[in-house]
Amino acid sequence: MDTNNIKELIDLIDGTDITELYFEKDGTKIRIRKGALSLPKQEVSNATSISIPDECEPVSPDYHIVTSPIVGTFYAASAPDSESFVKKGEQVTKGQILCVIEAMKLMNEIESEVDGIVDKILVENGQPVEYGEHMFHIKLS
Amino acid sequence: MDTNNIKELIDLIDGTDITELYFEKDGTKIRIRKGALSLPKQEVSNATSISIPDECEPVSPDYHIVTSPIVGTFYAASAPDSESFVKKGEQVTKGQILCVIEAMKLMNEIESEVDGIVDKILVENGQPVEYGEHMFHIKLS
Amino acid sequence: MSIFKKILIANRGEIAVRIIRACKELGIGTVAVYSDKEKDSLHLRLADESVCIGPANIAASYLNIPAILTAAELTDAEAIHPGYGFLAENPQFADACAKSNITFIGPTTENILTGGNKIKAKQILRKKGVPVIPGSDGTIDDEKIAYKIAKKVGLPVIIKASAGGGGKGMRVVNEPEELANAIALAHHEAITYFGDGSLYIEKYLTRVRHIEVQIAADKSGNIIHLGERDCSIQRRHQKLIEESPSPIFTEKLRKKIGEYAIKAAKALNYRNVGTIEFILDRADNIYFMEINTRVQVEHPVTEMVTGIDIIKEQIRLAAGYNLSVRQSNININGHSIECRINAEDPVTFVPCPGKIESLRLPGGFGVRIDTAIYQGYTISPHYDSLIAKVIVHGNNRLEAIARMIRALDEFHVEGIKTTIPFHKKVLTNPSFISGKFNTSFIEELNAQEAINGATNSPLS
Amino acid sequence: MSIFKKILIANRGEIAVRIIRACKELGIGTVAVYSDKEKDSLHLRLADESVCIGPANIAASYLNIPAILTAAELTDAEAIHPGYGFLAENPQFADACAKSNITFIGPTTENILTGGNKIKAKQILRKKGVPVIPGSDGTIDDEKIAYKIAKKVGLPVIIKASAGGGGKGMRVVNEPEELANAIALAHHEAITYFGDGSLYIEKYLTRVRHIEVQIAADKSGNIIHLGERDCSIQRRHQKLIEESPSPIFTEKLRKKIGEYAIKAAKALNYRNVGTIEFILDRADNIYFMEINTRVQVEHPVTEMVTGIDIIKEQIRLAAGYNLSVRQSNININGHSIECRINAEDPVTFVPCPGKIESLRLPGGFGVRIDTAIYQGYTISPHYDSLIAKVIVHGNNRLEAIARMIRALDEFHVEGIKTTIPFHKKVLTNPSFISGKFNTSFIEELNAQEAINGATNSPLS
Repeated sequence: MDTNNIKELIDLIDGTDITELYFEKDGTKIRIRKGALSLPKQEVSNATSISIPDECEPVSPDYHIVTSPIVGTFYAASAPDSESFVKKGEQVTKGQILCVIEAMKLMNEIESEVDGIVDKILVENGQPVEYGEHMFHIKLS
Repeated sequence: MDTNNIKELIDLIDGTDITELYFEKDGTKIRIRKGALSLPKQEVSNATSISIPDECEPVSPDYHIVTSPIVGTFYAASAPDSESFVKKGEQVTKGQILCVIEAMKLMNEIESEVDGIVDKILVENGQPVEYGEHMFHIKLS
Repeated sequence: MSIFKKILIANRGEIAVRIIRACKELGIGTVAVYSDKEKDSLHLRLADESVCIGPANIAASYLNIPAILTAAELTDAEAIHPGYGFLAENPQFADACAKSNITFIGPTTENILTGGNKIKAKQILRKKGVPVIPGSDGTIDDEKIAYKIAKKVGLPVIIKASAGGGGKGMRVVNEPEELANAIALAHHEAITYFGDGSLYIEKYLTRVRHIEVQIAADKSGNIIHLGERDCSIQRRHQKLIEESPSPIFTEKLRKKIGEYAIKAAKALNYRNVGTIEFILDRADNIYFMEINTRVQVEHPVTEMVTGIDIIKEQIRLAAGYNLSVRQSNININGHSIECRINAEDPVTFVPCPGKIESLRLPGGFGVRIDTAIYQGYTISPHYDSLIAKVIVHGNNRLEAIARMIRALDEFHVEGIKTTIPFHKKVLTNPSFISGKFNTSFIEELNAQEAINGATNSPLS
Repeated sequence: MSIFKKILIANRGEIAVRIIRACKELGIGTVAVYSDKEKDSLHLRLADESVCIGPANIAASYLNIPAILTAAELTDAEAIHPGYGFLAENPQFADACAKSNITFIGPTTENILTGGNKIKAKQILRKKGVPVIPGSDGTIDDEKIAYKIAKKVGLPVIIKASAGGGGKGMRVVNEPEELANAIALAHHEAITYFGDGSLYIEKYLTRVRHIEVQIAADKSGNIIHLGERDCSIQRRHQKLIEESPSPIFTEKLRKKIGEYAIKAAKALNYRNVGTIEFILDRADNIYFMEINTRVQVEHPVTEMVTGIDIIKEQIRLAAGYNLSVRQSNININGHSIECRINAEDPVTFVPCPGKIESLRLPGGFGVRIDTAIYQGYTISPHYDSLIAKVIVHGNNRLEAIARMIRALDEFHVEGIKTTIPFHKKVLTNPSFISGKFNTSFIEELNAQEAINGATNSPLS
């Protein structure tokens, strides 16, 4: 029995409603299962994807997510009439200030840990941020 | 046995409501299962066998199960010193008395609904039986 | 005399669980009975033993007297608690228990018979000086008498079946010309549903309050009452929210209704626990309505304000003990409210059985849950749609209302629809909060919503 | 003066849920805080708003004062309830709240400082005539003084850290020659754990009862006590079962300990709710032990017998209201017991976090559950192992015990080990039932079982 035989077997059960096939011969054992594993508390469904928790959004490895290290208020600029530290599409370098988070009247400067391009700014100026809240997506360069 | 034989088997059960087929010959073993299986309160596991509820014991279609139609006390014989109505291995015919169930001082004779051989007696003389409790397995003849 | 060693509970759902709990606390063994599709029911899991008594069809299981008595005999149960519904008010069952030397946990067969014959009960109590609703003193044998009575008491009147209950065999008459037809229809229904066509006629009192009094009586003739319950929040004669004490009761009114209840129990030579139902009209007149010869769904609100475990007391009384408390020791502490949570659509009230996919019950101070559901349980379409009773206690009525709202906010259930949103709507209604409402409350609330437009309703 | 519009709850688990419930019933908005691995926690789901304040490490989240104050400011919370543990008895936190114009729901910073300095508290109360455990009147600055005191009060003695708690920095001395070494060790531990090496010495009282008194005080100087709690069932200084009233208390003893508690609160100029802990020796002598300047885990047993919602009262007091009840209106009704159910092995007490695969909580009359768990929830190894408090109320102690046993029988949990079997063993023990036990009960029970052989134990 080789992979061709296995392919044959797969073709064979594909399209039928067979969910499992087990075959053993001369020390060769084959088990083929199909479809839906039912997850607890759910009706039988075709869904087989892993549920993704809120905190890990699907960002590709080429991106770096900047999260808030503290609870506070997000400021995009150093003063109300100043320009933003960074803008969307802008190139940033490691150590460059991205924003300020105010907590307990203290201004905490948040620096970039990577070199890259600001792909998304997820928080608006003056908005409160929680610990771990996503603030920037930076496309690694 | 080769994949052609297996194809034959699959064609055979596909479209029927058979959910499992197991075949063993000369060291060749084949198991085919069909249909989605949901397992309550269990993590996703490799187990795909169907859990069998208590009330439906695995009796092949060749067998008939005699259940108690009422709550009462099971008597295998008509009187303490009499012989049992039926014994294991005995041939019974439709309408033949298998046992008596006493409820409210009334003796309810339980007749066989089939012709066959008494394969198992699941209740002992004088034992209480619930509604639906399995009392006899009769091998159809 | 000693308490029972083992009791069979001839019921299911929350009341079976309630009774098993009382038995366990008294050190009494318990036998659950169930139908063959109920292997997952909670009452089986909590009882010491269980017996399958028949198929899901209730006539063949929970109403199957021989099967239940046989189960009791096979398990050596000394007594049977019938709960409410099913065989609880069936005199044949009480009699059959006695013949099998099994104690029926409830009143005497005579009490059940009188309770079931509403004409007789009214006649007895009227003679003893308990005010009854004006109407016929007995069955209405001919139409002319009905006309005479209707004229005397004034329209509207209601035609009722003597053996009736649950809204069947009842007809309201607003105009004299409707009377003949109403009698004919009610007679037909009464025969169909109860096998007894006897009818009586009463003045139809609307916008009244439904007030009932919990009583308990021992074999030595001691009778106590445990205060009133206000059950005026009803939908089509089905109670939805009950409370104790009544928000509009004065001490004077409480004393008066309590005296009537005790007088009624005495007149009927009542034993064990029961409930005397009254109507309170807008002029604070009290009228006897009927007697319920069983424990009631809403008994917990009385337990919460008196501290008395009515089921334990009921079991002790059935075992021959005298009452454990005297009237003078009964105090009403704070306020209690019960919401009956049904597996029903909160707008249409259509039953909605199914699997409970997710469940978090309310808890914390002053919250009591009586239920037989759990996460993963499938509610059967074969039985009543009551899935849980949420009962709260507070130092006063406003605290109890706030507590009930927070408890219902916490009650998380997925997989079925429930009446929880409906209850929240009632609890936050100004008329409900003020305590000034009557038996037409729900009807008028729904009518008001229909006028406001269904789309504005938070429930639609 | 008005009640707060919004409160931030700087805690998690059952106490956060408890506080949210009280807020909801008072119409107060709630802000939950949580660490980043707690998205499924019940307190988030029940609160109106929630803020993630840091990672699972408690120093960076639940002990993170700037993060918590910032969360309060961002959500416009007017007050913070610290619950118990975490920042509840941290004077810096109480101060920081005041500086941020946020009300700290608890006593004054001065009260917290005195409560944390056990030597100072003892000195103050001794002067005011509250009996304290015989021992040093202040820190033991040299070994010779320790010898003198040990000789005077008699061995055994206990060396304690002034800033101590939780069994740390404590050493029992049975023989004079052990004293020097014990002082050195305790000093080292006190510096390590509390950053303060101050020690004091006390007579070590064994086979005593741990009795505490709940107090409440308003800004106008009114002080009440809500009776005693008996917390003698402890394992390694951790309370496992608490009850109110104490099974061995007479009215006379209750009056006496209540007077001491009020005297103590007055001497300390106490505000808000708190607990005065006492030791009752075998001759019924009462000694002050320490003051807890927060709400306690076992507060529900007092709520059950007095009907007073301690958390609501605490919030009202913090908002500037006077006490809602007078001493003369406080009655102790019936008996209440609390069992702390931990996610631990019932024999070894090793914590056992994990996913709750299946859960059915107890319910019915007289049963209260304070918990933050639900079916499907995963208990985190980062926090306390307390998963639920089962609290019962009965008309008397025996009814309460029977009710607790039936409640624990009903408590069904799969996926984790719990201490439920251990509690059942205690509740059915004749010494426990008789009420005649002391703080050595669990130790002696375990020793007895070791003698009987572990294989005979129903728990092994």
